[in-house]
Amino acid sequence: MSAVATATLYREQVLAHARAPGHSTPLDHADARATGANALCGDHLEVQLALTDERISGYAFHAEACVLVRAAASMLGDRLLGLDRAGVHAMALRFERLLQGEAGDTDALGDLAVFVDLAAHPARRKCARLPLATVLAALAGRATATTEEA
Amino acid sequence: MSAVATATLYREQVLAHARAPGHSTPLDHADARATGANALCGDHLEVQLALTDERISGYAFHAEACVLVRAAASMLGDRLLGLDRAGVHAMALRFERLLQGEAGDTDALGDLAVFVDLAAHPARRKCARLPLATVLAALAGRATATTEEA
Amino acid sequence: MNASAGTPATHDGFDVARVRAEFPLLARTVHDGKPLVYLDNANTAQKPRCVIEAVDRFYRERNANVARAVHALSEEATDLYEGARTALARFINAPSAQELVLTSGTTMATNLVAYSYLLPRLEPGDSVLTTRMEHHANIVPWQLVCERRGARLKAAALEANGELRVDEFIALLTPEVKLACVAHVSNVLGTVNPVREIAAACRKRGIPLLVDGSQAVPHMPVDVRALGCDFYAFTGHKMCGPTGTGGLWARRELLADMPPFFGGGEMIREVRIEGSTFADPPARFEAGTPNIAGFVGLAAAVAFLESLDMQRIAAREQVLLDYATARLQEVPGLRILGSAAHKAAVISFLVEGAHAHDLATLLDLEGVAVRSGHHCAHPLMQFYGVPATCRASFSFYNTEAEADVLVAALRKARKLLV
Amino acid sequence: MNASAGTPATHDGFDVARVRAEFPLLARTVHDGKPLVYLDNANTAQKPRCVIEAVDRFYRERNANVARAVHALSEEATDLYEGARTALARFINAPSAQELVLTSGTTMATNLVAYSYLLPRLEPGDSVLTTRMEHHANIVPWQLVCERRGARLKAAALEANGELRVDEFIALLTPEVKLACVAHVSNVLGTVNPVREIAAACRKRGIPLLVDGSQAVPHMPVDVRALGCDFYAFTGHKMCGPTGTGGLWARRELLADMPPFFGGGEMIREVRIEGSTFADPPARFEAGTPNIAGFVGLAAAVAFLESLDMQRIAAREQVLLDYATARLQEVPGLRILGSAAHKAAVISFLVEGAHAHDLATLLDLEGVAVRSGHHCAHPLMQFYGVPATCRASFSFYNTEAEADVLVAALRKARKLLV
Ligand SMILES: Cc1ncc(COP(=O)(O)O)c(C=O)c1O
Ligand SMILES: Cc1ncc(COP(=O)(O)O)c(C=O)c1O
Repeated sequence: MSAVATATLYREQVLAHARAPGHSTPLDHADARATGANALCGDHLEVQLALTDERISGYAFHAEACVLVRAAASMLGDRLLGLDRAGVHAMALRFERLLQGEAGDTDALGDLAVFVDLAAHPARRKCARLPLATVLAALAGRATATTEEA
Repeated sequence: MSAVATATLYREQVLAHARAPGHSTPLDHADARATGANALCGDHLEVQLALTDERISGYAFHAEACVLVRAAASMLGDRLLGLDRAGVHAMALRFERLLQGEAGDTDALGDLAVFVDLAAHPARRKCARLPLATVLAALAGRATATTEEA
Repeated sequence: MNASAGTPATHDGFDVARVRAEFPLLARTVHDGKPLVYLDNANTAQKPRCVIEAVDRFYRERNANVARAVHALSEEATDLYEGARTALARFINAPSAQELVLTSGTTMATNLVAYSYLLPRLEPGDSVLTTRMEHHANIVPWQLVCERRGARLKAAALEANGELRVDEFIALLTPEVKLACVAHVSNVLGTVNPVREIAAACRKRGIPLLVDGSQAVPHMPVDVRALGCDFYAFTGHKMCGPTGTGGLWARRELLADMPPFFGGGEMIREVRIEGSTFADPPARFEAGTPNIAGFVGLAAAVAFLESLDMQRIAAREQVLLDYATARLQEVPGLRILGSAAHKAAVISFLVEGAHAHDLATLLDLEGVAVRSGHHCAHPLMQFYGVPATCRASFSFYNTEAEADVLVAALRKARKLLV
Repeated sequence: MNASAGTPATHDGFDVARVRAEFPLLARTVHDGKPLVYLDNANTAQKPRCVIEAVDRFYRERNANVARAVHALSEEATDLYEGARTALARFINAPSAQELVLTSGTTMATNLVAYSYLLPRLEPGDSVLTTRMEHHANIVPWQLVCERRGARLKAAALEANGELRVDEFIALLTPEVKLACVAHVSNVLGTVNPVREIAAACRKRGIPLLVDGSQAVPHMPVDVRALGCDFYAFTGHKMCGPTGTGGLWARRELLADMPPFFGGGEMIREVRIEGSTFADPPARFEAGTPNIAGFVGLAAAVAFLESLDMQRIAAREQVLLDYATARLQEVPGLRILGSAAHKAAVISFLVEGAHAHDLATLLDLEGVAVRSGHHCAHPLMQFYGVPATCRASFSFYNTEAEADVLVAALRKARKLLV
């Protein structure tokens, strides 16, 4: 476990997203929605998606959750527009590699790349994973998602 | 565990009793009998008693068992005659103290006093105990005795 | 902050510095050289040198299986293992070491009671009584067997301050209750339950009482005879002993009536393919090779705790509790859950506007180890309507200075999060 | 005789002296300074320095509970614990670490299958198939659940030489058999059973096969995929690991269908007093705080065995077996039970006119530790019509010189007893 990685876990970039998250205004009309919940943590997240030609054209979330869930949900919103299901899947795979500490193409992840710090914090990875998992659930027509016992 | 105590466990006195046990001729008439068995060891012992006025007037045994059982059964026979149930009980208590390594009045135990060596050998105490336990069972009208899980 | 971990003061006649020196792990640092402030003792305790060395020495000098072979090594190992049983039985003042079943922990102890005592006695319509403040190990085993029998689990409610509503518990002791269960000390709230009073009420109604002593045995003198309960479960790793150890004390009559649970070596008398006969308790419930080295270490832990004196441990921890409680209450927005009159040194808290996991992670960055989450006590979280709390749990080796580090770290975290 | 224990020779490219130097206990003496000749390895194995130190170091540097807290120490402990699961899974070539339930040993593993897999599937008239050569841990659990369901335990017979009558085993795989069970290696006879052939026959009939690998994992390469079985149970203390550790590998589909067994922490998803939901395997079957330090030590044992190479361990032990067998056969009146073509280094024997316990005690006086008795295998003793045997069981760290000490001590004992 690297001390530096941990110390930067709550860097200003993360805290700023958590304090004033983007994408928090509910959509007028949602084509898909899902609830993400990590019962052991007590994290709760609701996600709405608008879809145009099977591509994401709108995204909003509401979270009662820790800083990492809130920040990840906000950062995620900045990268989703225009992606179809395969695109979100590819992003999730890239994000997973990042969480495991593998170097790689992080440009496509935008601000989410900050979660490379979680390579040193396995117990908190499920928090950062929850928003993407919930979006994937919504796209797959599932009502709920969890990232506990991953 | 004292090395001396262990080294003397199979002393000549014990081996002699085991090789040529006394009291091994079956009684013509037995007033009481019982079987002692330690299943985990594979020790098997049959005991016959003749009683006169509730005192032991005859004793014989047959054993398929280890040296310690056979020797103890033989030595025991030399001390039983004339004892009533209370007397055998008292003897059993004295023998138990001996096995625990407590000094005390060992005269009444005769050759059995040699088993003081078992104070250092808890795993084999059940062997030396079996004959007395079987005699007590016979006196109490019970058919079987065991000294495992003591 | 660096001086905090090793405060060399003598407190209440308790030489904390000397005691701390016995625990190698307490000298550790985490993240960037921060001295570790270990306040997760209700989760698991650190081990004194004598325990670590007892395990180490066993493997170097005595290792053998128990109760199976007649060679010298095996006799030595058996003596050590049975010696641990005797020491533990004495430690909780059990009438006989033969009434103590050695288990892998509290969880195995409660499950043994569930499957071997309760299941054969439970009929449709029966119930089991527990409380809202229990650890899952004192809830889920009863649910699993109740479900199989069409029986029901009931739970007595709490006061807002985290005390058990004893009157309600007693009122719920109706004739269909086949077993009553209660924690001696709550692992979340610190509440010390009035076990004697509860046991007397159970006895009057002929209902056996199981006490979960996981959080009591490490922190106060425990006397199962004086308590008057019927089963008492505890776990070794919370009382400075090795992982994978623990015990179930039960009245002789109850054990004698319980059928075997696990099948295997040591618990049998004779095995035939057509059927087997079983050993007397406690062997009947100890199938297979036990955690021998673990129990040798646990015996050393008992000796260590006895040398410190459980009365003095309890008194010292009360001082720490009072100090930490007062300091924490100075933190703005901080709310402590649980303020029972009789309380052990376990403090669960929430900070307005901050999520428990974020707090725990930020405390960790300052070297402070606390637990956050539901603490294996969902029904208690539901009672308070919160998803999770932070919990600082103290041991006799903690210091006031460590409580100060906790408070300073909390203030810093609050500044970031709120 | 004194030189015997530390023979500094290199055997078959296996540097026994160097290997022995890793095991502190092998330097011990017993009674009157006699060098210990430890031939009770089938009972429990000695521990190399690296295992002892891994446990020691865990308590000094890393001790925390797992999977519960977010602080640094807990993350480190969780990594070590899950790392052990991964190492063990790889060691037996399991397809996934998630298919490996960590248990306190083989006994807990077979009982888990009995209560969680078998019991819910068993109906009156069903049966379970085992063999005459099994350890009680692979007999009694099946009896206990069969009895509850009106089902029956069947046992396949043996040849006089201690080989399983595989044709009979397969003939007994009739449709009412709900589980078949066999030891990979017999703990009394050393017989290595043809598990692949048996597994193929079971698979053809859709009957799941449990293999008791207690005596195989420490002594030969094990590949559960190649074996083709469905459950594989093993125990840590026989493979140079700490007491209180072991595992159950099971196919994912089987685990997924098994209801929870022990209730408690870690195995739940959500708990309400009205009912609970449960975690996925393997967590579902690991209620409570596990033997964390034990598994950290077991991971070190796996690394140690891998560094020696299981193929070479097996080859070295075959050389020892052949040597010891030949030497023992020179002892007048000595009869070896078990002469399977495929046999591990376990030798059970009888000496005409001498009781097994007397032999064992007299061997012990010469420093030789063997086990005498029924070896937790009553039905096998009944098959041979003997109450008990002596058993010398070898490990890769034993030497030919130690076999010589055994034989010399036997001759001396015979002179006294016969
Ligand atoms: C073949 C076999 N199966 C099962 C066991 C039981 O293992 P444990 O006592 O570690 O549970 C043993 C050893 O005692 C054994 O040799
Ligand atoms: C009150 C209480 N009961 C039961 C347990 C379970 O103990 P273990 O996990 O050692 O079985 C714990 C601790 O985790 C506890 O705090």
